[in-house]
Amino acid sequence: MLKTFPIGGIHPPELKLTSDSPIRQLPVPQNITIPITQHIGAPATVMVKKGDSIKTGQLIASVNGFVSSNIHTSVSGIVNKVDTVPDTTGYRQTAVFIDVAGDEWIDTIDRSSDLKKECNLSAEEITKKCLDAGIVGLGGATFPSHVKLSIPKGKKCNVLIINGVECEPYLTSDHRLMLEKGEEIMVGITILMKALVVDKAMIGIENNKKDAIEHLSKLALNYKGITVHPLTVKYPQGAEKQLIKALINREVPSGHLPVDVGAVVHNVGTAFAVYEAVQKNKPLFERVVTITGKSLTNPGNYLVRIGSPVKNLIEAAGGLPEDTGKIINGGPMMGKALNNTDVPVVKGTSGIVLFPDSESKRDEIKPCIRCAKCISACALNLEPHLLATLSLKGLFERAEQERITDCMECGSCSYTCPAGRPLLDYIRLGKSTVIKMARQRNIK
Amino acid sequence: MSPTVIITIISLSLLAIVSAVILYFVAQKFKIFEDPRIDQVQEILPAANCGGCGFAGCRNFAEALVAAETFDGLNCPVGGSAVMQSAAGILGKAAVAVDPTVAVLLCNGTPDYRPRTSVYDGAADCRIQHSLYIGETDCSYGCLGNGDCVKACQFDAMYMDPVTQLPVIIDDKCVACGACVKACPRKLIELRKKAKKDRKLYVACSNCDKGGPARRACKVACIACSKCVKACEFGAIVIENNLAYINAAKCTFCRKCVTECPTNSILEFNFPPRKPKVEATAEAINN
Amino acid sequence: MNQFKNFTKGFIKENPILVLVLGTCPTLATTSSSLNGLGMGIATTFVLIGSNSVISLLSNVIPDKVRIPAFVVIIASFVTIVDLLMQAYVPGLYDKLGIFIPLIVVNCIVLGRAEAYASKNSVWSSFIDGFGMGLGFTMALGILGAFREIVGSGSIFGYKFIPGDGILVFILAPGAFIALGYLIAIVNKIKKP
Amino acid sequence: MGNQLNISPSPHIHGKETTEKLMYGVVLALMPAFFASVYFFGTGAIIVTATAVVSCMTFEYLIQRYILRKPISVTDGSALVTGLLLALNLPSNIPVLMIVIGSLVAIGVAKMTFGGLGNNPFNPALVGRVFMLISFPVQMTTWPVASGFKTGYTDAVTGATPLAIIKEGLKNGESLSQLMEKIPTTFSMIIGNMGGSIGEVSALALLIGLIYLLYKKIITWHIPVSVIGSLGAFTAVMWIINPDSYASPVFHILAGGVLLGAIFMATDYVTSPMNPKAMIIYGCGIGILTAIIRIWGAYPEGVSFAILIMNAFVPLMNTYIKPKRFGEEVKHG
Repeated sequence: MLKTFPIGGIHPPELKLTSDSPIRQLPVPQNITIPITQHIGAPATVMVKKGDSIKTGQLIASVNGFVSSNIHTSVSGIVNKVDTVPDTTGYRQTAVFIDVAGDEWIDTIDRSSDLKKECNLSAEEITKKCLDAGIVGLGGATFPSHVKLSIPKGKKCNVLIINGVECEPYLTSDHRLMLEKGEEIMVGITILMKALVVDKAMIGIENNKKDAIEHLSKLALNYKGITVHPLTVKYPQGAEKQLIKALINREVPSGHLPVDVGAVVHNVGTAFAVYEAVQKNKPLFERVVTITGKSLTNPGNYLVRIGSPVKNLIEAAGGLPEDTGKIINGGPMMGKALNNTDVPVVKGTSGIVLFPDSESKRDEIKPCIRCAKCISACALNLEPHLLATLSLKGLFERAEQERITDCMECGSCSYTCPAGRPLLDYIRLGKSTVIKMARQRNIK
Repeated sequence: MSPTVIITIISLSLLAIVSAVILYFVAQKFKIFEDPRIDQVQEILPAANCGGCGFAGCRNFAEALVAAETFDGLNCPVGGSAVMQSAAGILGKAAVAVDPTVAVLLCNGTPDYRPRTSVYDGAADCRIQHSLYIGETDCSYGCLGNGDCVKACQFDAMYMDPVTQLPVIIDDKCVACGACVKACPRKLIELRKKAKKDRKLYVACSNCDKGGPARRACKVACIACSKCVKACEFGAIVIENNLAYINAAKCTFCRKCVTECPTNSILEFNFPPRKPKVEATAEAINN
Repeated sequence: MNQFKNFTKGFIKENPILVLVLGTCPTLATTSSSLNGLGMGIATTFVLIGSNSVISLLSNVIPDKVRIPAFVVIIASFVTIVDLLMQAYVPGLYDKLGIFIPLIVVNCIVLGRAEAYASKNSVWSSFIDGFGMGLGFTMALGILGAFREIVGSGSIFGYKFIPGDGILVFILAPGAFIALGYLIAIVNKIKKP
Repeated sequence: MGNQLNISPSPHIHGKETTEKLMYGVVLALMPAFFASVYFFGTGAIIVTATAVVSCMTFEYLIQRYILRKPISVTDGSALVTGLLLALNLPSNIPVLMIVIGSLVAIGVAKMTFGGLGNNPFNPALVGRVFMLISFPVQMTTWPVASGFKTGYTDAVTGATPLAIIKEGLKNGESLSQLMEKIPTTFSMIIGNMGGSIGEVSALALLIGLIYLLYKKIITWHIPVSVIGSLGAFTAVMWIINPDSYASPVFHILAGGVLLGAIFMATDYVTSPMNPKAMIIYGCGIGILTAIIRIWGAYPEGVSFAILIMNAFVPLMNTYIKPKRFGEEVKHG
């Protein structure tokens, strides 16, 4: 019996078109734009100015507060300007524009491909390295990893959970990473275990990636404390709280962090980035991105320098198909639709999914028939239909009582609604309003 | 008289006395004093319960009026000065004159001026679209056109124009309650002082981007070129955050800024048509 | 106010049953046939006229604090008159209406008009108001009763014109609710198109 | 770029389920019961069903088109389901005009008055059925006897339903063991060879429908199981106390509209609670009310009333009975 989380969940079509295509390097583009907010938390402070010449891996923006992250350049060249650029939402935010010249890396980076297993650093040193390297959660949430590694006083973590679930349809970047960089991930996990002072790590992988499960299980035999756990295929298993429930059957109380039940979750991508940062001194400036879509001629997984425009990625995958109706940054369940292809790839970009026009329009909205399918789909056992109605009618106090803030916006309710109602749209609206209200209350 | 009648009279009288005593004590015990003027004031309020005064409803506003020392900061935008005067009469306080205002839309981005660059397909709600992305055009400040303001208007004073895809405010019906101002996630609606003959003159743009991006996104965007500031003899125009703003208190409706604006982002309403002759002379002088 | 308007307002614009929705208990209970409905309506009209006139006559004499008990006493007198009169002259109808005749005392229409209108207006206006309201009430009850009788038992004023049983439920209380609901809906539609 | 991209909030994919598919799924699940009724009651069943379905859909169209002036959604299948369920709850020889009146009440009064699909507090088909039961008590309670396929309509041989036989018999002081000889055997009750409404007789056909609904995930098990379970448990207790005056639970479950009600009427989306806990309470309420009406009430049959009464409590249940949220209780372990 495979493990999974007990409540809710849906089974969207998997459509992992690119699970067999090996990771390729995307050529370094001519111009690159690196936004200074690529993570949750305060924007980094820009450290360079126009005309500075920089080398690949050099720090260009540094942390600004505890929950923040360093940003490094992914190319070498000259800073063209520091200006605003439309981000994935179209709103302008500060970014560093770089004219690329060559590809000269800073000296401290170990560019060899040898596996380096030993790590003699202390927990604090590892955390410091993660902070310096600007590592954030690469599953998509982009929460700065050093914050997760710093366990608050009085709390104890006893298990590290590694998220190799990749429950979003289409995306395969973690899958490929697990297959090709398994050893490195394992070393990364031991480093993370050391940093958290735990002796147990569990890797959760959905059962649709049998080769990755097999590969990592074999490798895990050589590493003490690491176990691989196949999981039933079910969305949203990649969500932190659901994964913890599935693997160790602990329920993170609402409004609390996983560490409150003694668990810390990291993505496999993060584990790999930690390996590179700690063992090879390489800051996080490139990541694996899946570029996929039914009409693309050459979908695949690419190692992309942060800041490369999305259009380069699409070019590499065979060019923008004629019938493209929607370009999604991330997976189809939680990703954001892009309104142009000039936006840069950032640390949180796990994939770019192209939808043909015929699949990109929503269905007509019909009246709710109270079928309760949204309730049975909700992995948090909320009542999406009620939350959506409450925020549509502006009854935010009531929505707060119904725990609208627990919603993790996984989209299962909208996906499953037979009447095609935009439940999540309204829940998101209500959630942000309620959070705003709560913040104002706290100020008072 | 028959004994039945006598017994009836006696028992009913006793009953009446007992009830009277009970009623007396109940009335003493549960007496609630409420200023009778609250009712009187509430009577004259418009009973729209729109919240334009900043209170939850007309009753609350009436309570506030009765409790207030002076009428400073208290105004019923729906009833206007007439209502405030009579409320002042009831309470024996002096009414503070508040200029009547009317809502104006600070965006003129019709599809002609502001080309669409994407198609929004989510729930028809400005707040949702605003939090999702910049909207169907490249202007991240302009009207999204889903009509949250129209939905918020209780007085049927707004409607969506299907051609311009912008809300239209019907001045005669607008009571300046401010519901639309609160509803707009992009703060595109302003309550401006009502002028004589319902004249209106304002910068119909809210784009705070620099000139270049603003102009690229929308042909009638304010590009903060300062021409209007120079043209204005009364110092009524200031530029802040890459955006010109006409101070209604200082504006004399001379309309010089309108002709000066290179992007036609200053709009005028309810003015008599310009005399072509004057324009011709002006041009002649310029030439 | 124009007395004609005052008189006709009870028909549609302020119809006590269909717009103000007052006195629904006797309405639902007594309209199982058109005759019952009309009888009840006329009885209530009589009480309304009488109580409205007397209350407006005495409105200056009655102290404000005890006005409700005073109104009830006046209304009760008229109801007793009606009660006795009907018992004497239309015993058949009286038996059918039963408890609902004495219950006119607590009918909200009567007290409502006394409180809202008669205590503030002249005797003549109150008389007109009571008459108009009463007629409106009678009309609504008559229509409701006629509808329920036609559909429920296939007859009108006791004259059977459709053989066999009707839709029985309209004679029963649920049918009264359904019919009243739709009647109110129609009046709302007429009032504001 | 030439073409404009579509933008919408996530999720960007949508499941295959639609309102229509769910409704037609219910229709498909009702087909075995319909065919069984055609087999047992002949053309009568076809005429009743056709009349109810056509008039329900026509009324829905007319009301949407001319009174509500809303977009017309007759094709979404909800009126079809209402018509079909109404028909399956009627005897096979009822006059056509009465079916039309029942359909008007079901669609016009019980559904459209409240705002159409999704807003009606009571199950439309049941409102129509109960309306007819109260209005035309004679026609609604003369049940043709099931006797293989026949072509006659109004001249069918009529007889009482098993429940009515028991009710009458007990009233007349006969003992239950005597009465049991008059009613059909358990086997013929499962097959459907007995008097009753056209859709309620064949337990087998209804169970096939249930399996289909559960397989297609159109409904969950909670309501049918709790209705049947609580009815069975309640009547079992009574039966054990006094087998001479209370019929066995198996008889109660198979007789009358329990299965039809539990599988198709009580599970109607719009009028049933939305979370499993409330569903079970709702189902038990229906089961126990049915038993109470049958044993002590005036009507031999009680499922329709029980469902309608519980329908009235659904908004209350939806408000006060909440599913246990994820992470509601602090657990360590």
